[in-house]
Amino acid sequence: MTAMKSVRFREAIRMGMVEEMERDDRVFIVGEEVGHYQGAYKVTEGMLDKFGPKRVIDAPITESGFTGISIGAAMVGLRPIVEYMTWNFSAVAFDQILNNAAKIRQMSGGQLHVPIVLRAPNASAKQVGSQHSHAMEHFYTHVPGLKVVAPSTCADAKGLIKSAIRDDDPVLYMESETLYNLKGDVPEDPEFLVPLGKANVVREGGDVTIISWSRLVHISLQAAEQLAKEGIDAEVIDVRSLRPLDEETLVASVTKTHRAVVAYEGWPYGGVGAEIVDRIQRLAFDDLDAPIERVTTLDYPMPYNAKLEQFVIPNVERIVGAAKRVAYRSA
Amino acid sequence: MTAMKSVRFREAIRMGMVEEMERDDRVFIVGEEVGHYQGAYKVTEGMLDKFGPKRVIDAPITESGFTGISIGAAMVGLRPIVEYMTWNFSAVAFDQILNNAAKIRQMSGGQLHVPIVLRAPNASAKQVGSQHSHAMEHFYTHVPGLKVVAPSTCADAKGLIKSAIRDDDPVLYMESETLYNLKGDVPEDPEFLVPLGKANVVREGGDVTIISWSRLVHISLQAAEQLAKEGIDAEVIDVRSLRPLDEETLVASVTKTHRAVVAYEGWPYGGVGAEIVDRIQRLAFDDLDAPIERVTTLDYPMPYNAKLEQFVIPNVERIVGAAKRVAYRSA
Amino acid sequence: MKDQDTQLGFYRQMQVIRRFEEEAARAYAQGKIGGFLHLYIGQEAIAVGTAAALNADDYLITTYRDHGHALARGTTARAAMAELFGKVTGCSKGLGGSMHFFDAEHNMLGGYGIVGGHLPLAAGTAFASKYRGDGRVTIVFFGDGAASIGDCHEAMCLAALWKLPVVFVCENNQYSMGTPLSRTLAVADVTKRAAGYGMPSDRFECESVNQVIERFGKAIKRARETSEPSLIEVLTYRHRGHSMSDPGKYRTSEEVDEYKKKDPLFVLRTHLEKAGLADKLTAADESVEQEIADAVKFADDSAEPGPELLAPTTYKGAFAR
Amino acid sequence: MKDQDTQLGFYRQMQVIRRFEEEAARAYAQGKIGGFLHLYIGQEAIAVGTAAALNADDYLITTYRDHGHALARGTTARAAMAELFGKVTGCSKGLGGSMHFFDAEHNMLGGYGIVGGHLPLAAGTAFASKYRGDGRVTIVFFGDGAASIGDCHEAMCLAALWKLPVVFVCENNQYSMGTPLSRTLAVADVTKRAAGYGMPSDRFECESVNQVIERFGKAIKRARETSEPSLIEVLTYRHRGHSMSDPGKYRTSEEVDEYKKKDPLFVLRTHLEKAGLADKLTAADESVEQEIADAVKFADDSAEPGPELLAPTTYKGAFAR
Ligand SMILES: Cc1ncc(C[n+]2csc(CCOP(=O)(O)OP(=O)(O)O)c2C)c(N)n1
Ligand SMILES: Cc1ncc(C[n+]2csc(CCOP(=O)(O)OP(=O)(O)O)c2C)c(N)n1
Ligand SMILES: [Mg+2]
Ligand SMILES: [Mg+2]
Repeated sequence: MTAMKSVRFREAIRMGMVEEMERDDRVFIVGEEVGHYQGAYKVTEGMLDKFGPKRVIDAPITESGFTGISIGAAMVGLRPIVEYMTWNFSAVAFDQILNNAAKIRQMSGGQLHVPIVLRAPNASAKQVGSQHSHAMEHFYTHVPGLKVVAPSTCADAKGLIKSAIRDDDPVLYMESETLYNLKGDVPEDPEFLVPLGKANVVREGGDVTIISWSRLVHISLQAAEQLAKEGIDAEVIDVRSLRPLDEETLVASVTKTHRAVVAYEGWPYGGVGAEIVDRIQRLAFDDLDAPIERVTTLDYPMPYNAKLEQFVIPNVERIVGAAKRVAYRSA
Repeated sequence: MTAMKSVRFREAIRMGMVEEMERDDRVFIVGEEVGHYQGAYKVTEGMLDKFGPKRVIDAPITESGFTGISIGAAMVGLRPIVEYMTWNFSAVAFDQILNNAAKIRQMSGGQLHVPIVLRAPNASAKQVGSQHSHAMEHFYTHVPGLKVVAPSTCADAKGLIKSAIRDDDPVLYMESETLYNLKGDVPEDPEFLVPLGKANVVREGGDVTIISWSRLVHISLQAAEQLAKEGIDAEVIDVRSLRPLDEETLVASVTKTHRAVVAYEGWPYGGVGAEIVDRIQRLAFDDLDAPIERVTTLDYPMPYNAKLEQFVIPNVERIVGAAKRVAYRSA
Repeated sequence: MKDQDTQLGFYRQMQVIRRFEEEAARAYAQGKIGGFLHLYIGQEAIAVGTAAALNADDYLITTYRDHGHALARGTTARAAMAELFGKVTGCSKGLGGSMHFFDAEHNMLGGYGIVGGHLPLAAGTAFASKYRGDGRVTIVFFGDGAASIGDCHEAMCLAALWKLPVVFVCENNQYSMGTPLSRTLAVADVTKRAAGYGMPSDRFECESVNQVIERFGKAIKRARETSEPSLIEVLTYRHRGHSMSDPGKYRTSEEVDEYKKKDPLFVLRTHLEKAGLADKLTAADESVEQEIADAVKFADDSAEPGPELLAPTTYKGAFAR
Repeated sequence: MKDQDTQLGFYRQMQVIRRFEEEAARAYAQGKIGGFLHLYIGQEAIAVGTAAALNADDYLITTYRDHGHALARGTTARAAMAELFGKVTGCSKGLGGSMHFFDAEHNMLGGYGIVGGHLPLAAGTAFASKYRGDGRVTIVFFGDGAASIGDCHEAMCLAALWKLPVVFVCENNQYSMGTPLSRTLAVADVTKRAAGYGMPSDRFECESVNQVIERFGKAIKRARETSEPSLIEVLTYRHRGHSMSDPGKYRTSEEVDEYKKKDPLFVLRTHLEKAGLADKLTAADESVEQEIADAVKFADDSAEPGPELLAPTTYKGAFAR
């Protein structure tokens, strides 16, 4: 039987990184405050002591620069982990990610490749406002050459970071500040891996499928509880891997429930949610009994005021409402 | 009757800019090679002579810098037009567009706003390869605070650039190098404006709706001709304005044809195409007789080889194929 | 030292900022303020000197560490505190928060959260001034941690090339979050960059408001008269952590105490006391207490912004997404 | 001048690049090459000197103006021409094209199309060398037009701070597209930036391969021995327009002629002729003609890459989008 350990989400990520750094000395981590400060959100706590400044590297505020450096290092065989203080700051490194990380394998005719992991907290935290609340997966999933994952549980956090580090292509790993304190059991086995590209049915149900990832999985589960009280049996799917996307699991569920709601953080126009809608309507058209609804962040920049922030981000009520509508239990 | 003039697409854009610069001396244009060189693609030819170096400004290669400068100038009342040599290079200015252009109105509680136009050729040209072929609308349409347009005809090119310049919010205007030589009639009336947010039904038909924009409108019209020969009567819609999106026109058409194909340049994951699919399945669910199909650039970075490039970008054949499938005329 | 009333005025302004932030820290602990809160305590002389050196219609742009600059420029303590409390009476209607103070009336054109991203904006407002010939100057502040980022470079390259009337001020408080300057920059002196941009520069340790007025004044004058940008580095110190969530463990208490002794607010107070102004100082302190208490009450009592504010601050007018 | 055979070798290498590109220009006019084609004609001495100054396992990274560096480093004219023709036998399998020459075997780690974006990559390969202690040096080239962009700054800041074994070379051909240096930079001398980064620098007008070997050699040695980065500016000139679509109207023919007289290839040829090597030069020229003709034929005859190459060059292994 696998030995399990109860840890917090941030520790689960750290365990995965530490195990991989122990296993493979080509792996290093670079980012602002990852070393001496022990991580802006303490994800890297203790790692500088353990691995020394050669492999745990504090960087100045130069996201484009250190992303590019890490891509360059990966091109010639190292396996960098880049921590952004939050994913928001990757916007200044956008060109490096789009034009170098994602393109070098093909531009070089396959001679080079870029085994790199970019990771950070993503989407809303609490009242961090307009410039610090972006759900960046909606930009990056668009790009062939990149993979994007967003775990919601401690075990997945560990298993996916390890798979990401072992992957030979760029993997963007999206955390949530709001989950860092979440507790959960993780396998201690250093060969425990969660494969990229596999969704997880976290609650079975027959009436409606709620599709979600990261923090919103927990909100969706709450919504499912509430729906259960109202006699609607929701299946909840944690997508986990946004690109590659496990369309088989999504389609199989909708084929059963005939109804779907996609609930996540991020603005409504385009993005991962629209992609999921497209796949389902295309691959399960005849099985759909209602239009698919999306529950997203409202189409505004993030306001600072706490109530407005709550108004803007998706919540249990809005998911319940959408689920009832697609189940034709309300208008 | 409105006097018309036959011009090329690049001249139509220029006419619009020149008229607005004559009308309003707060309007200026800045970009690489827009002045002395007369524009990398000659869109700004003659403008330096006409308006002088104060209003037609050659910039060094600093897209983030001159985008930010233009946003700053717009904050205090000027009305800048920024030309990128191509939209690809806006990737290094991504943060300025996302975090400043789109956010300042709201972050400031409505005290400031950013009347700015960002424009450039977009998407594939001919064999310009991996880093120079991006369809950038799929990133920018996601962002509330931005508007995005992409004309396909000379008249729209003129009418939309004028509306963009007069708009009080950031408008991203997307051209296509492949259309610059297209000829067409444009109204000479300096008050001729094409409003943002209005799609155009460019071919009426009852069997299937083909939704498209920019260069692909012309390809879609060719596809419609071919479909007509095979007895399928396609309606072709030129979306023109990607954000705001004229969902009424799209839904009205699909309500009539019961079938839709969305054809455009850009990768398949997410983006404008997925958004359009979502709106239609949501707003015209009961009218849809088949899954909506998308004809997009294939999910690879753009290869240099000419045949592979043609293989990867959407073409008449693929649109015809998709239209037939949604019309259940083939598998 | 210039006339005593002026000095007393500076003292009061600094004290307003200091006490405002101390109360903000308390309100933060009480949960009345959320998100990030970056205090300016220790750096106040810079904001007060800047405001005195500028004309009222000059533009100012800064980072997320923006309370001091807004207050010095004329934003009321009420509007500032209400913003922190997320109230509609706040200077950004409660939509911006601590990092995004805006006060167009006082030409405080914003606090920005992306390191470096606001420097091109400042070159842009200066560009507009030159374009219009309105004689205004823009001053922009950034931290020592921002000196290595691309936008800082691009803004300076363009300002120098196009001769824009902007003064770039690096408020070097010697740390970017937990990282001392020596681990962010290969050179100890940020103004070494100036020659590479073809820009005049200045560098000094901030001791007093007067000194800030004089040194910034020269660069502001140069910008106004010859449309030449400058780079100034001011050595300063923040007494608190980077933000409320930072205990600041990376600094020794000796170091912090050393700087507290040199604190321009403390030094000025001591000086004015010795000059026999103890009573006036007490009166000033009292009026500051009242002003801040009033601001807190005002913020407490104010209404929150409603959802109806969101659409019209995203786009002008009606809009279908 | 070093021994004559060596010089003759340099001559031949330069001549290969020159003739390669002249034939590429012709093929472009014939429609055999598409997209952008940026010629290096006039700058060949830099590529040849660089290749001679480097060890075979040192890394080289450059811009879209990359044919010269690839050929000098060891990419065959066949593989280079085939790449331009978009053939699967090309150095990037016909997927990269003119702007994206890659030849991992010869440690030519790519030509890149986004101005400035490749400089951090070069700091990164140097980072890897330092990390592994493999003693390799990275050299990276950029144009005068790239000096103002953010990534150029960030790469230099980080290389200096972390002491990475990289040599940054600005090939200053005095124009970025149609814009002369005076309209892109507020300073005439790019190396003025070096002091601000705390980096040693060098600057010279490129006259000969020997000179490049010597001057670059010092910086390469410094990088290898003390892991110190350097910034070098080489003044040079491109005889042709920016790319094939640029008629280059912004320069006078006098200016171009002036530089053609100083063309290092022309100067070396004249020198070797005077030294009595006319016959050897003729022989070299003939062998170059054959090599280029063979390359064109090879490129013509080669197969195109098929669609089956696209998936495995996007991701490793099987992948569902
Ligand atoms: C591009 C970017 N990267 C990272 C951050 C996170 N961050 C906010 S402030 C800060 C430190 C800035 O230090 P400094 O520039 O010295 O200013 P100070 O806070 O000392 O006033 C960091 C890393 C950010 N806001 N923007
Ligand atoms: C970020 C970015 N902006 C614009 C361009 C378009 N562009 C390609 S090359 C070039 C000029 C570069 O000049 P320089 O750096 O001097 O190099 P040279 O071509 O002279 O070798 C420009 C503007 C680009 N490739 N990347
Ligand atoms: Mg600091
Ligand atoms: Mg050049």
